[in-house]
Amino acid sequence: MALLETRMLSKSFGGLRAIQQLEMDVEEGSIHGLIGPNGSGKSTFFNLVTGVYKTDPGSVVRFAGEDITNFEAHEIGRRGVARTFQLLRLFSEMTVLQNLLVGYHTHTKYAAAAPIFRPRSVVRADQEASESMFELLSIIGLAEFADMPAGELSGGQRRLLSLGRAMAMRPKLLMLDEPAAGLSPTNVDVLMGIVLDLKKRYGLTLLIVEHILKVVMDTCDRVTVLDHGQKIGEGAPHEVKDDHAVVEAYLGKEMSDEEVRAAFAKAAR
Amino acid sequence: MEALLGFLIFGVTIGVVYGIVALGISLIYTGLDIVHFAHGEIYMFGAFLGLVFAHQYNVPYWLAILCAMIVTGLLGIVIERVFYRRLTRAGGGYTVAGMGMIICGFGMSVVLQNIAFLIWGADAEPFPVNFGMPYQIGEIFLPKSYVATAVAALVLMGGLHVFLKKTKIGLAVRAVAQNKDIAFLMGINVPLMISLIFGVACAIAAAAGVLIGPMQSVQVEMGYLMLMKAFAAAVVGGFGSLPGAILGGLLVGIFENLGAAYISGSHKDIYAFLLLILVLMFRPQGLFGVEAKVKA
Amino acid sequence: MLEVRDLQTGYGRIKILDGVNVSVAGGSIVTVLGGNGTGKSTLLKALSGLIPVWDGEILFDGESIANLRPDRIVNRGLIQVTQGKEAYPAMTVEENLMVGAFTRSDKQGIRRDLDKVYDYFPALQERRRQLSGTLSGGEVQMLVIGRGLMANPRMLMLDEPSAALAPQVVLNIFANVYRISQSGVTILLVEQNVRMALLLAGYGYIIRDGRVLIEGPAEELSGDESVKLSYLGGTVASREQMSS
Amino acid sequence: MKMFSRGLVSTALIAGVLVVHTSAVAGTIRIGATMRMISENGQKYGQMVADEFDLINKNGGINGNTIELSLLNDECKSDKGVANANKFIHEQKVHLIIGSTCSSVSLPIVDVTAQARVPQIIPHSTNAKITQKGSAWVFRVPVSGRYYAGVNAKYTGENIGTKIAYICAADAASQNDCDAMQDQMRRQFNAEPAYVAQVQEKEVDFRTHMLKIKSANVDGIMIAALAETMSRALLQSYEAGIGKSVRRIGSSSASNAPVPKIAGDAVLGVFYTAAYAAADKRPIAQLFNQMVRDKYGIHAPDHDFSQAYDLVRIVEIALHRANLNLSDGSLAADRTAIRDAIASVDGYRGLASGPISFCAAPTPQCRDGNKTPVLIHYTKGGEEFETEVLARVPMPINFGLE
Repeated sequence: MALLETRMLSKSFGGLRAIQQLEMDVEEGSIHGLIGPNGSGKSTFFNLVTGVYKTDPGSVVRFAGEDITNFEAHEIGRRGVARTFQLLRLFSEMTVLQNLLVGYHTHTKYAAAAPIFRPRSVVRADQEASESMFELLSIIGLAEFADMPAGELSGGQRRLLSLGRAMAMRPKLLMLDEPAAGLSPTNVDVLMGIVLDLKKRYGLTLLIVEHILKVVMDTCDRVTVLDHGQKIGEGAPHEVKDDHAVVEAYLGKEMSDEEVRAAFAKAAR
Repeated sequence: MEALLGFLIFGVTIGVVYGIVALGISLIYTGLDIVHFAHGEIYMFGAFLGLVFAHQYNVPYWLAILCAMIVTGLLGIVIERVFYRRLTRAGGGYTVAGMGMIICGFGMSVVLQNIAFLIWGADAEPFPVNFGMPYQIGEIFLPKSYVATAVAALVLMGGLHVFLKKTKIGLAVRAVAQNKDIAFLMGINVPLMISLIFGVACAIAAAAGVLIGPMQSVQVEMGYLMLMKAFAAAVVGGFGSLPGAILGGLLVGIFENLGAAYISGSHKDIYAFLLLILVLMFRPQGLFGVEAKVKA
Repeated sequence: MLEVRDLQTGYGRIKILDGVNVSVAGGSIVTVLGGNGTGKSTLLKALSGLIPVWDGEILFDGESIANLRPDRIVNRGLIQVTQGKEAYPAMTVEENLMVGAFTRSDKQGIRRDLDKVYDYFPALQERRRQLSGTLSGGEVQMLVIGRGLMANPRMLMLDEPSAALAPQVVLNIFANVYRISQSGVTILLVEQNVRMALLLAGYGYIIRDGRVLIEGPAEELSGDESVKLSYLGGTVASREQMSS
Repeated sequence: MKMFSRGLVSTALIAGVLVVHTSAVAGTIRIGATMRMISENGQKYGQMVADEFDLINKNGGINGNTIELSLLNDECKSDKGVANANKFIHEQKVHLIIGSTCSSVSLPIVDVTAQARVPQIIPHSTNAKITQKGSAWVFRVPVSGRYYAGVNAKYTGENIGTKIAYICAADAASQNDCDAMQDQMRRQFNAEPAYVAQVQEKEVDFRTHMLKIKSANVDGIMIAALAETMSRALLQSYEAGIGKSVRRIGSSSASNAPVPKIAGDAVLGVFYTAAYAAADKRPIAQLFNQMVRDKYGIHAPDHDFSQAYDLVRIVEIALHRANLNLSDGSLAADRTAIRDAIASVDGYRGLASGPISFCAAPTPQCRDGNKTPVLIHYTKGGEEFETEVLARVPMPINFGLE
C-alpha cells in the first residue's frame, strides 16, 4: 500500500513550472529515492508535501489514504510526516536534548497552558519524553552530548542531530533532504547505517533526495528521477541506471579519462 | 461620466507623484537593502528647497525643480555617507543591525523634520506658480499644473528608465542593486554606486515635493502622509520593482479618489491601505514583485 | 603569477582558513579541491577582496593585493567567476555580460570579447535578449564564465563550475575552460568534482579544515588512494567511480 | 515709535475703568499661561501676552505687587495642556491660569481648575461647552461658538441661499463649527446640508469632494478646517472649476493669517465671523494694528491677538480690584478674590466688537463675556491681505442655549 501518493501534483512560480503533473507513490515501509539535476523540482516536491508551499489547483496529495492537499504544515507534521533540511536549521543556542524536545512537543497534544500548571499527567508526559529522547539520542550516537549546545557540535554530529530532531516527531514518513551532502564517504556510511537502524526500529518509510548516487543506488528500493519538474524515469535502482532518458538528462555517458582529455583537446582546436 | 473622468484625472495626477516617491523608496530598498522611513522628510526638504529657489532666488519653476533635485540629491548622499553607511556595513535585513537601520530611518525623519522646522517654521507656505488658465474640455477643467505634474513625472520616470537601462552607470546601479558582492567582483565601485542610488532616490523625491507644492502648499509635516501612500504604492506594485512603484502609485491615486467619490469621502486615506490589503491577499508579492522564495 | 602565503581569514570571529599556501604559475590551470565547508569559497573571497585577510600575504604579479577593495583587484586583471546561481536573474544575458565589461572603455575590445564569448558558448548568443533567470543551470554557468571573460582577465578564478550540473554539461564547460586557458588566461579552479578537475588541471591542492592537506601534480593526485577515498563529491561523470 | 504706540494703546484702553485699590504688602501675583504656540502667529501672540504683563510691571505693577508670568506651550494638545495646568497649580501655586487657545485643551483644563478652585480665563476657545460645564472658576474672553454659527447662518440664509455643502475637518474646533452651522441652518431656514464631507485634520487633497460639490450645484460651501487645511481646500475648489458665484464660508479659523497667505486670490469673498476685524475703523483698533505690525511684524492681527490683548487688560482690571493678601497661607483666598474680581468686570470696551461683561453665576450667560461677533469678508488675498467688516451683530444672551 502506498503511504504517500501524489496525483497531478503541479506547482508554478510565476512562469516557472517547478513541478508538472507529478504522479508518485511511496510504498509503506520502503526506501524511496528522488534524484535529478539541480532545479529539477526535488526541493519543491518536499515543500509541497510538507505544506510549506501551496499546490496549484488540481493537485492531490494523499498520506495514509487521507487527502492532505494544502493542509497547514503543522497538521501534516502531526499526521506523521517529518523532514530534514539541507541547511540544518538547528537551534544552536539550545542543548542537543532541547532540540529534540522541540520536535517532540510539536507532536504532543496537551494544551499550551498546561506546562505552567504542571498537572501530574504533564509531569509524567515530560518524563516519558525525556526517556524516549534519550533512547533516540543513543541510537544516533549523541547521548553523551545531550546537554551540549547544538552550536558546539561538529558538522557530522549536527547532521545526526537534525535527523534526530525529525525523528522526535515520531514520523511515519521521514523525508531526508541531501543527508550525505558534504560528508566524507566514511561518515556517509555511518549516517546511512543509523538511518536504516531507525527505519527498522520505528517502522519508518523513507523518502531520500540525494546527489551522491552511490547512496541512492545502495539503499533505495525504488527511485524516481525528475527533470524540469517531470518524472523522466522510475523503477528499481539498476533499472533507472540504465534508462536511456535518465542517462541523457542526468547521469551522462560513461567516459574514460582518455575520452575526457580528447574532448578537451577537441574544444581547444 | 464627466465626474468619473474628473476623479480619474485627480487620481492620476496625485498617483504619479506617489509613484515617483515610491520609485525612490524602491530604489533605496533594492540598492541598500533598507526600508527608508525618512523618505517623506526628504520629499519635504525637496519641496522647501524648490520653494526657496523659486521664490527667494526667483528661479523659473522648471529650473527650481532641477535645483531642488540636485541639492536634495547631494543632501541624500551626505546622509547616506555619514549615517547609513556605518549601519549597512554591519549588515541589514532581519538582523539586529537591520532593526538598527529602521530605527535610524525613523530617527533621521525626526531630525530632518526638526531641522526643517528650525529653518522654515511650522507654518504652511504657499507655493504659487502661475500656469495660466486651466484647459477646458467640455465641462471638465484640467488645471495646467496637473498636466505639468503628469508630464514632469513622466519625464522623470522616462529619464530614470533610460538611465538604468541604456547607460553603463545605470547597468552598474542595477548590478549593485541585485547583488553587491558580484558587482564588486565585476570591478564596480559599489560604495560609490550606493551613494549614487541614494542620491538619485532623494533627488526624485525632491522633484515630487516641488511638483506637489503648488497643489497642496509646503509644510514641515507634509512628509508623513506621502510616505505612507508611497509605501502603499511601492508594496502594491511589488516592493523593489521600479515599474511596479509607478503602477502602484497610479493605482493608489486612482483607487483612493474613486473610493472617496463612490464609497465615502470621509476617510480617504484608508483606501490606499484597503488596496494594499486587497493586493496582498491575492498577490502577496505585489503586482510586479517576484515571489521571494523561488527555489525549484 | 599568484602567490598565497600563510593566509588566515574567516567570518566574524570564526576562523575558516588557517595558514593556506597556494601558488599559481602564469598560463597554468591549478585546482583547489575539497568537500563542502572546507574553506574553498572562503579562499576565493579573500583573493577577491570580499572578506578581509587576517594574516598572511597575497601577491599577484609580485604585488600585494591583500585587503584591496574588490574593484581594484578586478582592475588588475584577477577576476573571480562566481557560482552559476549568482548571475543577475533580472538582467538579460547580454546585460549580464556587459556588467562584466564595466571597468573597460574600449568599445571595440568589448565588442570583440562579446563575440568571443558567443563563440565559446553559442547557446548564450541565441538567448542574448532573454532574462538570465530563464536560463538552465548549465547556461547560467556559461553566462557567469562569459561575464568573467568580458572583464578581459589575465587570470580567472572559477568557483565550482560543475556544481549541480549534468555530466554532459560539465564536460562542455570544462572543455571551454580548457580552451580559455589555451588562449593565455591563467586559471584557478575550485572544485568538488575531483575526477574532472584533476583531468583538467596540471596541479592540485586539497584543503581540509582550513589547511592544505595534500598538493601535487594532478596525475599524482588522481592516483592517490587517500584522495579517492576521502574526497569524492559533487556530480560524477563516470558511473564506475560512482559505484566504486 | 514702537514704545509710543504701545503705551498709547494701553492708556486708551485702561482709561475710564481704572479702579485704584490700596494694596496690602507688596508681593508677587503668579499667573500661569498655557497656549498653542507652535505656529509663527502662536509664538508671536504668546510673546505679546508676556510683553504686556512685563509692561504692567514696568509701570508699577498691580497695587505695588509684581506679576510673575509663567508661559508654557501646549501645542494644542490636551494632555500637554492639562500637564501644564497641573504644574501651574501644584508646583508653581499660581493665582490665575490663562488658557488655553484650543477648545480641546481648554475643556479638560476647566475640570482641573474647578476641582483645584483656581480661576481660569480663556483667551481663545470657542466651544460652547466650556462655559456650560457650570464651573464657577472659568471665564471666556472670546465670543462663544454658539453665537458665531447663528450669525453665519443668518447671513448665509438671507443673502446667499440655503443649499450649502460642508467640508468638515476632523479637529475639534472645526467639527464644532461645522455642526453648529448645520444646526443653525436647520433651525433658521429648515435647510438640510446639500453635501457633507468629513476630512482629516490635515487633509491635503479635496479635489474629489470639490468635483462632487460642483455637480451638486450648491449656493455656498462652508469649509470648516484649521487655517492651512482650509486654504488648500479653497485653492482646490477653484481648481475643480467651482466658480466665484458659489460663495465660500469660512469657519472660525478663517481669520488666521495663513489663510489669505496660502490661498492667495482664492480667499476673495470668503466670509467668516470673528471677535475682531483688523479692518475695524475705531482708533483703538487702528492703534492696536499698528502696534502689532511694528512690534511683531504681523501684517494684520487676527482675533487671536485682539482677544489675548483684551484678556490681559481684563486681568489687569480684575487684579487691581481684587483684595489680595499674597502670603503663603492666603493662596486659596486670593484665588477666590481674583475669581470674584473677574466676575465683577462689567461693560469692558476694548478691541472686541462689543462690550465684555461677566457676572457671578457659573452659567454661560455670565461667563461668555463677549456676545458680539463681527462678520468679515476678504477683499484681497496674499501676505498683504485686506478685509472688510460686513456687520457687527450683538446677540441675545441666551442664544444657542436652548
